[in-house]
Amino acid sequence: MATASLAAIVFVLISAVVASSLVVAAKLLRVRAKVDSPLKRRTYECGEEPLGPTWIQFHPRYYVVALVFVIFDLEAAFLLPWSLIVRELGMAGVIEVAVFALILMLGWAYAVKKDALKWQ
Amino acid sequence: MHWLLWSVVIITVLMTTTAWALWLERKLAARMGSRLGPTMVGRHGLLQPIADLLKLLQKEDILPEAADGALFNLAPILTAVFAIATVAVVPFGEGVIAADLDIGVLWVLAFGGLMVIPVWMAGWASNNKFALLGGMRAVAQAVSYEVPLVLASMVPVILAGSMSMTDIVHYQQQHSWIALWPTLPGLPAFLLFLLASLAESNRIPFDIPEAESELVAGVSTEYTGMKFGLFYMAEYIHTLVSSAIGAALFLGGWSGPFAPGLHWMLLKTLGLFVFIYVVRWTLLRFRQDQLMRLAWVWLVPMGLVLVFMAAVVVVWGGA
Amino acid sequence: MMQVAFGLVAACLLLAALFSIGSKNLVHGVLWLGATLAMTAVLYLMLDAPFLAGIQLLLYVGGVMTLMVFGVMLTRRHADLAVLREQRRKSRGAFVAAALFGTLAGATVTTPGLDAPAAGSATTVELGRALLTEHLLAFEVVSVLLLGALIGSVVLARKRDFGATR
Amino acid sequence: MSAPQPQHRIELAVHEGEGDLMLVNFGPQHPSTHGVFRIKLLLDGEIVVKAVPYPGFLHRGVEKLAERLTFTQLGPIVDKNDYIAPMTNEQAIFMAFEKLLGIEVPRRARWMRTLFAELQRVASHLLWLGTFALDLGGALGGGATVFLYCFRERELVLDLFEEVTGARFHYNTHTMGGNRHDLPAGYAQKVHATLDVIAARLVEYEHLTSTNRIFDVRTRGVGTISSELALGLGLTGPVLRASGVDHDLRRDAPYGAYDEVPVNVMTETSGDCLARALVRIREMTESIRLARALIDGMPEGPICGAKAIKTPTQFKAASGQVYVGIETPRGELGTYVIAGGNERGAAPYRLKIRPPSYHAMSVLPYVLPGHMVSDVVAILGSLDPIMGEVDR
Repeated sequence: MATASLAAIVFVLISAVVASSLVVAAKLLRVRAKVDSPLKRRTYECGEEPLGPTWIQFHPRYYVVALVFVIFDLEAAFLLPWSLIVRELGMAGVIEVAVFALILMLGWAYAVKKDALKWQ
Repeated sequence: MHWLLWSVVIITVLMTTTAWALWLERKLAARMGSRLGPTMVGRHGLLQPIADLLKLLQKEDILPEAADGALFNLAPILTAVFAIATVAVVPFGEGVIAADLDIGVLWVLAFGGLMVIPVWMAGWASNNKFALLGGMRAVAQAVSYEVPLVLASMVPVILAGSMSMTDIVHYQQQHSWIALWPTLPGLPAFLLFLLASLAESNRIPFDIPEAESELVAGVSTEYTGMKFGLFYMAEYIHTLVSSAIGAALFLGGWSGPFAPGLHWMLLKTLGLFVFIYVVRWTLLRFRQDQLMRLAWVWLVPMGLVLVFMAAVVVVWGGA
Repeated sequence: MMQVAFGLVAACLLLAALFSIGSKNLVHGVLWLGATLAMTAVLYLMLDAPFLAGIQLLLYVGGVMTLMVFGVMLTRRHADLAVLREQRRKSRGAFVAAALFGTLAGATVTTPGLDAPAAGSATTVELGRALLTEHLLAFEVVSVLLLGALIGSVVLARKRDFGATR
Repeated sequence: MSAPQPQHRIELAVHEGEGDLMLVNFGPQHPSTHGVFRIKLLLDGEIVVKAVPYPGFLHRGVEKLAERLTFTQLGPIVDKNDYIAPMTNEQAIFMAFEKLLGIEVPRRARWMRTLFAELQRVASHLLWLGTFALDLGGALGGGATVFLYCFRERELVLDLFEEVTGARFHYNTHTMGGNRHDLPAGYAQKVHATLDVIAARLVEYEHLTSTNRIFDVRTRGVGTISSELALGLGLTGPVLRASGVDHDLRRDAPYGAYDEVPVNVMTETSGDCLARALVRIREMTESIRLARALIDGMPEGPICGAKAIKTPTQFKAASGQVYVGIETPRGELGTYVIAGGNERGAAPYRLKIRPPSYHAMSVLPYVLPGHMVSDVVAILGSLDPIMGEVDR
């Protein structure tokens, strides 16, 4: 295991320790309320009783955006290895990747034309 | 073991800088709105961040009865962890780096993308309609701007031929700062990066997940005390780290004349940070559909064009 | 030292996977799956495949998780899942999982050369080289696959009425 | 999104758990309801399917109170109705009482009242611009900057009022038959100096808002009110004029000094939030022009046409009823009084106030459906409602 990988894992661990220590410190230092009221723990909905459930079935348009995102993210993941060796592969590589991207952009054009990403 | 030392130093410096960056922003915003900002705690209100921290630590911690307790408590911690962890691969000087991963840029992008999970988690776990709407908005917005952000960051990667941020700074030392190229793909890529980072860190004009005039406080509506504080802190850390990444990828990192590299890096980071906050206190905010449209219809193809421009420049320039 | 660390991470991974299956709360299940995927990324990092770890975080934990989260939001019951309590479904699921595991394990054992780790940090560059020369056709076919997925999702979006009023 | 049409009936019952729509209380305790106001929103994702407004959280029973108080006591009470434009409130109620009692108002008093009304319009529209920017841009962003700028200039107008009345908010300067306080020496220069500052900065605000791309995309085509809908629901003021109806009581039924100082009425045709914003911003410029003309041509003479108030029951009217409508910053503020309240006739038998904001809010169920949550805030803000006036 290389030092950099180890360092990265340790760094994440340290940041976790820092973040949780703040919560722990808050637990230790907090001033308890003299009067406890169940109203405090009521869900906030502008001072009214909450109307109906919150965890409802959402509109599929959110899902479609996530789907399109994953597709483009995948595209980016495929472009990343190429981006390191652009010099080495030269123009041929650029064209190969351009074909890849162009095919995908056909789908993008279709989506834009059909207003699938318009959200309304 | 010097990397361990740097890790601790970088995290400490990051946390303290965040606290006083907050003070800086408040002063800046106050000046822009013809106010004074914090003045009471310490000289020029300089101790205000400490007072804020102490106040937040003492606040009562309220768990809403309808909330999903475990996720509700976990979300702010995870948000802060992801915000801090991003900085691991950012070089602040020659060798001043916590983890010199050769996939630095990818690490940054991955952790930036991860931020939305705890934010959504907080929105869902609060079992509050405003919070949930805020969480859904946050995810939809972040995923839309993730793609342009990846594409914009790919431009320096292609030019330098490496994903290591140290290598990218070295490349800029040998050539010139990428943001200083007035032509394609330098400056436009920098602007695209800035725009997408603004959206990723939920800053105005893209702060619709919080949108306090619409969603009260978005995902943090039900949060109190230090847990709210962690969201607040993570937001500023994220902005600060985005500024640092922008400085390293496009503004030549620690390179600069006369002063030591560390100073230059901090100066550039703070410069970008101040820019982001001047934008914040100047502009109004977009609506969600306009935001999504901007990302998908304009920024994604623009990013792709810039990536291929960079590739062509590299191939023809033979640099 | 490495052995202990690996054991720890692997144990976390397994536990997260178990919680992911066992959770009756759909959202918790998805988030445990996210933890599983993140643990896999840690394993990749420990195996000195940082590119793979980054992609795992970017695509799976960031992307696929988002997709699944929004997928959960498409259901009406985020917080309690009655389906899991049916014994028949459980046994069928166990059978499919066992078959898949068997196939994968068999392939892993019989494929030669898997135990030799690739050479250090050059992997990303090598990956790109292989992708754009040796496996160029596969690379381009992937774009067609992605195109299909994209058009499919747009059609899906069109089909479910996107009108403002209902 | 098709333009909403006026409907004669609107289904007001909201059933819980309607499919997968989310039912949200938007208010009363919400940052953007301009006071306390509740809208029940039925949301499909972020899109409003149905909106039901519930006013009344700030109801103080002013109209009932008026039946117990005498004519002279009511001035300071109505100050608190539209707490953003108290001057015009006082003006409205005393104009109605004067008409009922047959009291002549001297010319100088009419000019002074008109001057105050126009200055009040500038102050009120400035506050509207600030809060509207707050709705669009948030208290933690550009909106707050515009808000603070607008407040800075509004303070200057309040300084002018303080100079005359000694109060910054609830002036109680109108009285039966005229004004209570005369203009101090050198007031004209002060008014001009203040208006110079505001006029110069209005240009800035136009840049901050109407020439700003984000302001444009957030308001253009949002919350379109057709002229039929506006007329059908009794909208008045800038909201009506933004929908292309050229109606302004200052010109169409002149009172005060408006017959001598004619008003240019500002209209727009599109009826969306942008049109309402533009109408208000132009009205500020017009009000500045009017205020300058009024202070320059201010006639000499007495400032009150009736005996000074000594006792609460000094003014009596045994019978009769009057309606007086004036153009406040928000539209037609009507006051309807029936005389003969208590046995001696010193109080109104019935007082009905017709607040422009209340009628403006009635447009919400027609306009909100089809818009997004962000637009709800923008539309509500663009109607410039004052809850004290809506609920009375």
